[in-house]
Amino acid sequence: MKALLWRDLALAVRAGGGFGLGLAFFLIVVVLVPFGVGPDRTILSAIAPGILWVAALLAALLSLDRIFALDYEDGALALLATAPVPLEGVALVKALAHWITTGLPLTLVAPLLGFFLNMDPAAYAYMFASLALGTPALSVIGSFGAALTVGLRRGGLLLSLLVLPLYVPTLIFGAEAVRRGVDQTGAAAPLMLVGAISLGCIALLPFAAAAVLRINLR
Amino acid sequence: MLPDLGPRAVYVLLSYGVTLVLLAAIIGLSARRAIKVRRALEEIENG
Amino acid sequence: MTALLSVRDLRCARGGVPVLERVSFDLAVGQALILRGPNGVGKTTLLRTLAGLQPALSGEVICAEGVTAYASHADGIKTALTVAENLSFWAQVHDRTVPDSVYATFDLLALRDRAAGTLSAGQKRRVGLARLAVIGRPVLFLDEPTVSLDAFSVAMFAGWMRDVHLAGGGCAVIATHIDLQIDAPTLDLTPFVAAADADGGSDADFL
Amino acid sequence: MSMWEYANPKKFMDWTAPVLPWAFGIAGLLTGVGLVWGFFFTPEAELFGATVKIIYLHVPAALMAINAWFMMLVASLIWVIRRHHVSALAARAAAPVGMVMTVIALATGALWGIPTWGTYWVWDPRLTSFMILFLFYLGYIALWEAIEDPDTAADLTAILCIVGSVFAILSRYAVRFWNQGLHQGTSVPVVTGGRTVADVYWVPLLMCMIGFGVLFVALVLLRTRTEIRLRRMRALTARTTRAA
Repeated sequence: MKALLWRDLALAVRAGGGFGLGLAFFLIVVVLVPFGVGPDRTILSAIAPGILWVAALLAALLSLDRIFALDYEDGALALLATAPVPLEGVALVKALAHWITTGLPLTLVAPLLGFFLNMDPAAYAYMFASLALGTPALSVIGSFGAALTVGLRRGGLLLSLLVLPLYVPTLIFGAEAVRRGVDQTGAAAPLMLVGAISLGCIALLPFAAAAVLRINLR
Repeated sequence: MLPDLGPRAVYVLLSYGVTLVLLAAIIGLSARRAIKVRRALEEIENG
Repeated sequence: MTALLSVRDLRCARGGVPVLERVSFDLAVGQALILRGPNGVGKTTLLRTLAGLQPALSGEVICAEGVTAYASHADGIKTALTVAENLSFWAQVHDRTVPDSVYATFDLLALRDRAAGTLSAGQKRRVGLARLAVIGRPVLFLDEPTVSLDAFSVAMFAGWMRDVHLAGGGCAVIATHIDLQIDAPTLDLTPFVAAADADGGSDADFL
Repeated sequence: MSMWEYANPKKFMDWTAPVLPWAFGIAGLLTGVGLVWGFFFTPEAELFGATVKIIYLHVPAALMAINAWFMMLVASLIWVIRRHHVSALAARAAAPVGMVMTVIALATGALWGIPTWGTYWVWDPRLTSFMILFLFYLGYIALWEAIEDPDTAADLTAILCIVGSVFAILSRYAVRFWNQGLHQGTSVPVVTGGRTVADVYWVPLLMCMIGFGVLFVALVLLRTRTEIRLRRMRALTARTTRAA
């Protein structure tokens, strides 16, 4: 399993691996928002947590269909399925690799980008905390969606349609945690809920993803 | 004969209108599709 | 000599339709079986069913746990990684190490640190076959292993199969069109093709 | 002959053939009478005026939108466990009907909201959860359409439905957490069973609810029969091409 993680991380960093892709997309979306919404600082700081969360969601979504599709096309997935490695483990490692290459960098960069959106300084800590707790769920749910659409030709579009509704609870609790953190109305509850969803997903979704992979490899 | 619906009549009528149109659409499409498929199947069976 | 692999009255399907039925054979240690038959007769379907990638409709595949490996011409070699990295990855997945002799056997010494993407089709295929040697699985299911290989490489693969794999107590079911000069029984699948109206596939419920 | 025998496609086609016209008939009768009665013969409520008449559409549609997804969940579980083709095809058949019910619930909910809450679209938790449910339906139907092999499609959509249901419930509570909401108390609280609707409105509402229910069943039976015929055509053509 470690071998698979190292291989995926190496592949992501190598040429064409698309390591910086999610991050660049996240930066662009956040920088674009003021052009759309207007430079008024009060509005921007009010919507900053939401924008950062939605941008993080979309950035995570962007790199999802690469998780299994590449290995499916060159046969590596079929070989892994017949190797002495549990497919559930493969799904979890793939989600972990996606989180390390996309979720983690987003969590680190997001508070900095809050600066562009005149985000309330008090929100930085909560932004970091909510993303740190929420991005794992994005990766695991995303790996389930990627497994569902692995065999399809135009899977990317369908992947977003399937995965975005599943992201709603994480998005709501995540953004809500930041808002409540800023106006001190108890951010503990939403933060715990975001963490709970992530833990639940990490525990259960790899089994669903593995089952789906087995069906797609038939 | 129409009951006096008061100032909000438009919303009530609109709701009934939209609902009936949507229901008619789903029923109509399902029925048309059912007939088309039945005919195609008969064609294949004794084709 | 107990059979390493025995198949009893296997029936397998492709896309909900039975393709092969009544397939039975045994493979003892050191034996290979060459599958013959026109394209589409079901060689790949049979191999994938034997490897456990898809469930059989009926019949049994009796084989020890964790001894089988499947390989098709899609050999799972990552173009961004070097040959050495590819082979060591598959070795670690099977928690083994890459013996140096493999590079010599498959004439990959010169290509060891080249990115797989820069290799020719034939060279890439040799890396795929080297992968088989690295994972050290006794029971192999090979689907057209020698496609896009030149005569020299085919002889090299046949040599490895005969002298290392089979001699070392392994067995293999190989679907191929060319003669591998291995004295192995061949099994023509044509007589086992399922009848047109054979039921058992999921379509049967609708017919 | 166990109950599961009825799930055999041929037997399903046999016993649903006579049932279908009756189902549509009863559905039409019940819904028709319920709506006419509710529309023409119930007094205006003091607080809401005429808009109270919208409940005859909104409540049944909302109820069916949720029950449709629940029925698809049960059908998916049956397919995953017992591999009955009819249940998988019934789930596929029910999705568009459920989606239409969701759209009706959304539209009537919004139209109810405009005069009552004085704004065009209010992010009320109940209405928003129907928006999310609509997205789930959309994804489910899209996945069915995207996959060639019927068995693979049935398996994948079944798993999506099961996983989706968990997230739908999660979203339901997340939305309530996110905005306390202006929605009326539930007209027919499933848990307590007590009625917050005055008697004079109750009977037509009940008729509409049952009418919508029977209409849903009728539509699902009709569409499932079509799916079975499509699958049979595919099997027949596959057999003839294979025999050739």
